[in-house]
Amino acid sequence: MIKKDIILKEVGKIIIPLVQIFGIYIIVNGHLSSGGGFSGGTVLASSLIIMHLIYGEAYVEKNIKKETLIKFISISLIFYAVVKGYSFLSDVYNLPHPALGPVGKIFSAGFILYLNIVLGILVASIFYIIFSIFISKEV
Amino acid sequence: MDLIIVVPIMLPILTGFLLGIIKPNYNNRNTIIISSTILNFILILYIILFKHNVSFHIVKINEFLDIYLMPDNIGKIFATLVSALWILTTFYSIDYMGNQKNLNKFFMFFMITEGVTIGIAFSGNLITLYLFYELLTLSTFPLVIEKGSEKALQAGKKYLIYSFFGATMVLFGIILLFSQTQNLAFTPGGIVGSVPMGNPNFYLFIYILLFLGFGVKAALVPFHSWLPSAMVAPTPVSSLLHAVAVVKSGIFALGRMTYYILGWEVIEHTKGNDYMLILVLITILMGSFLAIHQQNLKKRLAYSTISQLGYIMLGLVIFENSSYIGGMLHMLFHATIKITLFFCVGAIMHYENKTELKEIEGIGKRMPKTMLSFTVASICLIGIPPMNGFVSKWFLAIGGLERGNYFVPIILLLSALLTAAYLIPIISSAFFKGKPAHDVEVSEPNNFMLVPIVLLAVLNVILGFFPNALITMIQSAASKLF
Amino acid sequence: MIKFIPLINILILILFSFIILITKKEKNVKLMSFASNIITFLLSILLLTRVLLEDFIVLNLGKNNSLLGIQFYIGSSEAVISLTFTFVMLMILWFSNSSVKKEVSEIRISFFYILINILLASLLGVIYSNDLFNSYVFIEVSTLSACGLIILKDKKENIKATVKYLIMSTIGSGLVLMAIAYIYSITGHLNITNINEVIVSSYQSHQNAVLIILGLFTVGLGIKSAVFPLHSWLPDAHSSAPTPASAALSALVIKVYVFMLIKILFRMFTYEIVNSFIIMDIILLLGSMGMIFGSIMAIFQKELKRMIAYSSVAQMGYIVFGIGLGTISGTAIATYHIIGHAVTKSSLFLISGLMIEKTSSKKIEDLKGIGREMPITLGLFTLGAFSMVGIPILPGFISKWYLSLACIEVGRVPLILIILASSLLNVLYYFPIIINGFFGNENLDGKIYKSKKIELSRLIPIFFLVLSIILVGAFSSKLINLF
Amino acid sequence: MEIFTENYFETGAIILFGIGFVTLMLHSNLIKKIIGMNIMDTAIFLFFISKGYVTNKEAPIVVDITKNPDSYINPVPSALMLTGIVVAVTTTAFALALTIKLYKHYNTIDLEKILEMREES
Repeated sequence: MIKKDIILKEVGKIIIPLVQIFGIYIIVNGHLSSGGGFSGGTVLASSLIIMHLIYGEAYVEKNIKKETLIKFISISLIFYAVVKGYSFLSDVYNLPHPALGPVGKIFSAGFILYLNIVLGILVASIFYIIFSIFISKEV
Repeated sequence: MDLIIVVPIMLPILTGFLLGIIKPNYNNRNTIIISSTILNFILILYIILFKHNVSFHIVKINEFLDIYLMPDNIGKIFATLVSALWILTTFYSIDYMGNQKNLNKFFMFFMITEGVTIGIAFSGNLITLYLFYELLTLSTFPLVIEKGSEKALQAGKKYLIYSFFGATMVLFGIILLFSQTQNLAFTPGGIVGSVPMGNPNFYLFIYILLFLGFGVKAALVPFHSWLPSAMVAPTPVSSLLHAVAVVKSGIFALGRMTYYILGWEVIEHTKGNDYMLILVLITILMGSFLAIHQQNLKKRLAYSTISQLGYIMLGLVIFENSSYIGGMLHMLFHATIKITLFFCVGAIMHYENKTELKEIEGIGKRMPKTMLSFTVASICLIGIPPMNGFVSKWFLAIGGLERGNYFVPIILLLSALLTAAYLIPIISSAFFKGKPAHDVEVSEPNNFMLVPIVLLAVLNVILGFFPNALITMIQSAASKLF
Repeated sequence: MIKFIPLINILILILFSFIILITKKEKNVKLMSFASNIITFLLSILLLTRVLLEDFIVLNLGKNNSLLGIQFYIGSSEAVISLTFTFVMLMILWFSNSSVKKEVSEIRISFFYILINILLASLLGVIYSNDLFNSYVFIEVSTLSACGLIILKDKKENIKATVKYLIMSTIGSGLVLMAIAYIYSITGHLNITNINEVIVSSYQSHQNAVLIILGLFTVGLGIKSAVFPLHSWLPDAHSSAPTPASAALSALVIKVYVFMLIKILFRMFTYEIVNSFIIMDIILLLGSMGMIFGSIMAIFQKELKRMIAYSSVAQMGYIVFGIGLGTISGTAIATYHIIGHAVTKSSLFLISGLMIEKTSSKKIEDLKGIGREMPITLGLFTLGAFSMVGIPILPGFISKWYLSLACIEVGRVPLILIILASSLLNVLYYFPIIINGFFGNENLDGKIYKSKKIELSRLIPIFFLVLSIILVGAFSSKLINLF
Repeated sequence: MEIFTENYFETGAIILFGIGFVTLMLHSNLIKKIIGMNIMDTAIFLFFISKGYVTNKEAPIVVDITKNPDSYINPVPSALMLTGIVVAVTTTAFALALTIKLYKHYNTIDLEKILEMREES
């Protein structure tokens, strides 16, 4: 039902990678500037949704299948839980911590960076799944 | 070894469950039941003769909720009465019930009720009494609705509602009491005496609550209507329940409560017993009046039970040594007399299936031995001098006089007349009406039924002539109280 | 290491629920959820022994000073409640691995186990956490997973019940969040113990602010824990949910919010502050109304599960009544009743599930004469009913007994009438089922059931639950003076 | 009266909370209920964050050099509100999914009508 509109597709080709880069920037800089996993993830999800709207269901389905998304979610959830648990337990038994880099740099906040990245992927895939379920009406 | 007192309670309950599980056929079921009741009777005799002031805690959860058995001599007397009559009733009901299809369930609850009643006799504090009191309702309920007909279910529901209502009142009383005295053990002379007298009408409120609560089971007037409607149950059940187990345990609990918990000085101080006296007297009169024009034999006997129970409560409400003895004696004698009457009526119903008064013209000629024992038992109930009914009424009257209220003996005499008024017509229509004797062949019930009836009639007569063995025993219990 | 048990408990449950998300084969889905529950159960036993030896444990996650970090506070009551909850959930899971297939469609079975794990994790979180906002998050997680459980059957009435439940609980959590914001604005802390220090001194100055906070908390948590006037979502939700889910819902979920109310009322605002406000009499009123009207409504119910749901509204009335008394013994009884009722109610629900499966109809009339077909199940049901009605030795009686003692202590003797009246009402709606089940000839003959034999293995978890009812009754004295 | 005019953030939040609460309670249309729920949640977040606000201090974002800590407003409430927002979003998503399912089954999203339907169904 989305008629193949050339202008949309061309503009999409340019904008979507830009949006995705911006999303990744927000995720990675979470511990420095505002943002972090949640907001970065939503931006990433919006890029996926635009792709879905412009290129239609089949295209997106081809390279991001539903099962891989669910796998993404569960793997990132497990990673998040394990790392968070480790961080809680470790500061009591002072197990090794990743280095606390100089303030202001990307690798400066130990776990938080990895957690943010994982959280970003998680939020992006969940929002996209919600959107695809809503739009495909098989709620 | 204090465990011995738990055995007479647990033995019948275990045999009951045994019956329920292995579902034995007709005759080895009979052997199991008879052997367990006889064994039980011997055990209780052993406890009475050899074991003195022995007690046992079954389970002690916290300071108020401990199941504590402490049989003193009143408890022992009641237990012997229950187990002796239980043996006779088992014989009677084996023949009466014949072999219907699901009798295992009936006999299961039959045995459990015996265990629970002995539990009531042996209980050492009010909470154990309350526990067995509730279990009694639950275990007698299936017996009442044995027939399974719609009418039986209605009567059962009515019985259940009445007793649960009574149980809640008792619980309310116990809670209020516990908040004052912090302990509920039975001590002769009552535990409340020692506690400083807060406000008398608080104890009056507790006394009334407990009296009415236990009164429901003892068929006190406002709550008596479940007794006649429970007559729909088969005769062994109604005779056992309404002559020995349920009703008497209500009376026994009342006795425990007045003399072993509140103590009669406290009640006298709060003048509770005067209000209760009025209620008891109404029960006596109403029971006999209603019994007179009852056509159905079993209903007539039920109303007579209500009035006889009024006698016993009279003994408990007049705080006099001799009236206490009279009350206890009447408790025992009434049990034996009433069970004989019920057995005879049951025999008539089972063999001739006649229930109304008009139908049993000339029955005396067909079943001479049964009707003879019926006449003997009714003479005892009316209280003609040599018989045991007279002995207990005599003590009650003296107690009343010592206490100083004169209308107690008057009421006793009046209701003795009324008892005669509703028993004599049965005897007269049985023997003197109907066809002449020679052309009616004799068809006695078989000896499974006949032996208990005759045995009980003889027992009544013996108790009438030589009651002082019992009196000395009750006297020793009463001496501690007054 | 033991200090970390609460955290490990929650972490294991959540972790396993994520792992279940991926596993495909149904068999090891069950295996994993079972394993996680058994581990949590054993750990909470360890926790209880540890708490019994020393007094309470305070566990700071993240920052050490409790200003910022999440703080877990495990006193004796928390440890005992978490033990009961894990035990009951284990039994529910054991029951459900044979019966959930019949009620929930094939693909949703793994969702069922995920939601059960997350639900238990969030419940334990609410019990442990000593930090207001942290418990708010756990409350939200538990509400959403409870909604998920209700909707699993995906039939018409399920969706309606879930919508009603979701809206009511969002109102509730909105009020709770507002109350937390209010407290934060007055005291500047979110941790219960810190708030307590500040409140004790400053509550005279913020007289009506504290009243508003108390009102918001009571109404908010009241909606979520189905206290009498706010309970209208409970019967639909509990009767339409699959049996194990409705057992978990009514035995565990609604209890947690009341326990949080206890924590707030008595640990944050100490007894003197709370008693100086009229809020306590309102709670007392709510409790007594709940006891009476809950049982009255249960009498008129036609369906078995709805009747049991209404009876849990009545039992919640008992717990709120205990809180309303405002004395230490009152709260001790309320906590004891939480445990007693959790065990009894879950066994009753599971048994009713079995019975409904057997007669394949929810109506109570069709249960006539079931005693012939399933004597053991109805026997267990009778035992549970006895505990609800209050036959001595069983927990129902003990909590009624102590409640009335607490009433006398407070000097409100007529309230005992309400307690006894409601236990009489209990008799009116539990006993007809038992009577028609076991006795009555016209009920029994002419009963032909699809002879689906309920194999005994399904009964074992219920047997354990009923056994625990007796145990809870037996060890009541030790439990009560723990709180 | 000057309490209200002085910290006007809180008053605004309370008024918004009232509006959201009323719409959630009274409107029978499900979508309106969800909108009301969102208003209520945002009002609470506003109330919380306004508690953290200190006049003429700036937001706690490290631009290039980190200033001394007391030049920033109190970050704790805003950090908490992050989780609050996530919770509100999840509830809204769940409620929306439910409305779609309800519409499919009852083809009306008016809660009162659906409830009446239960009586006679």
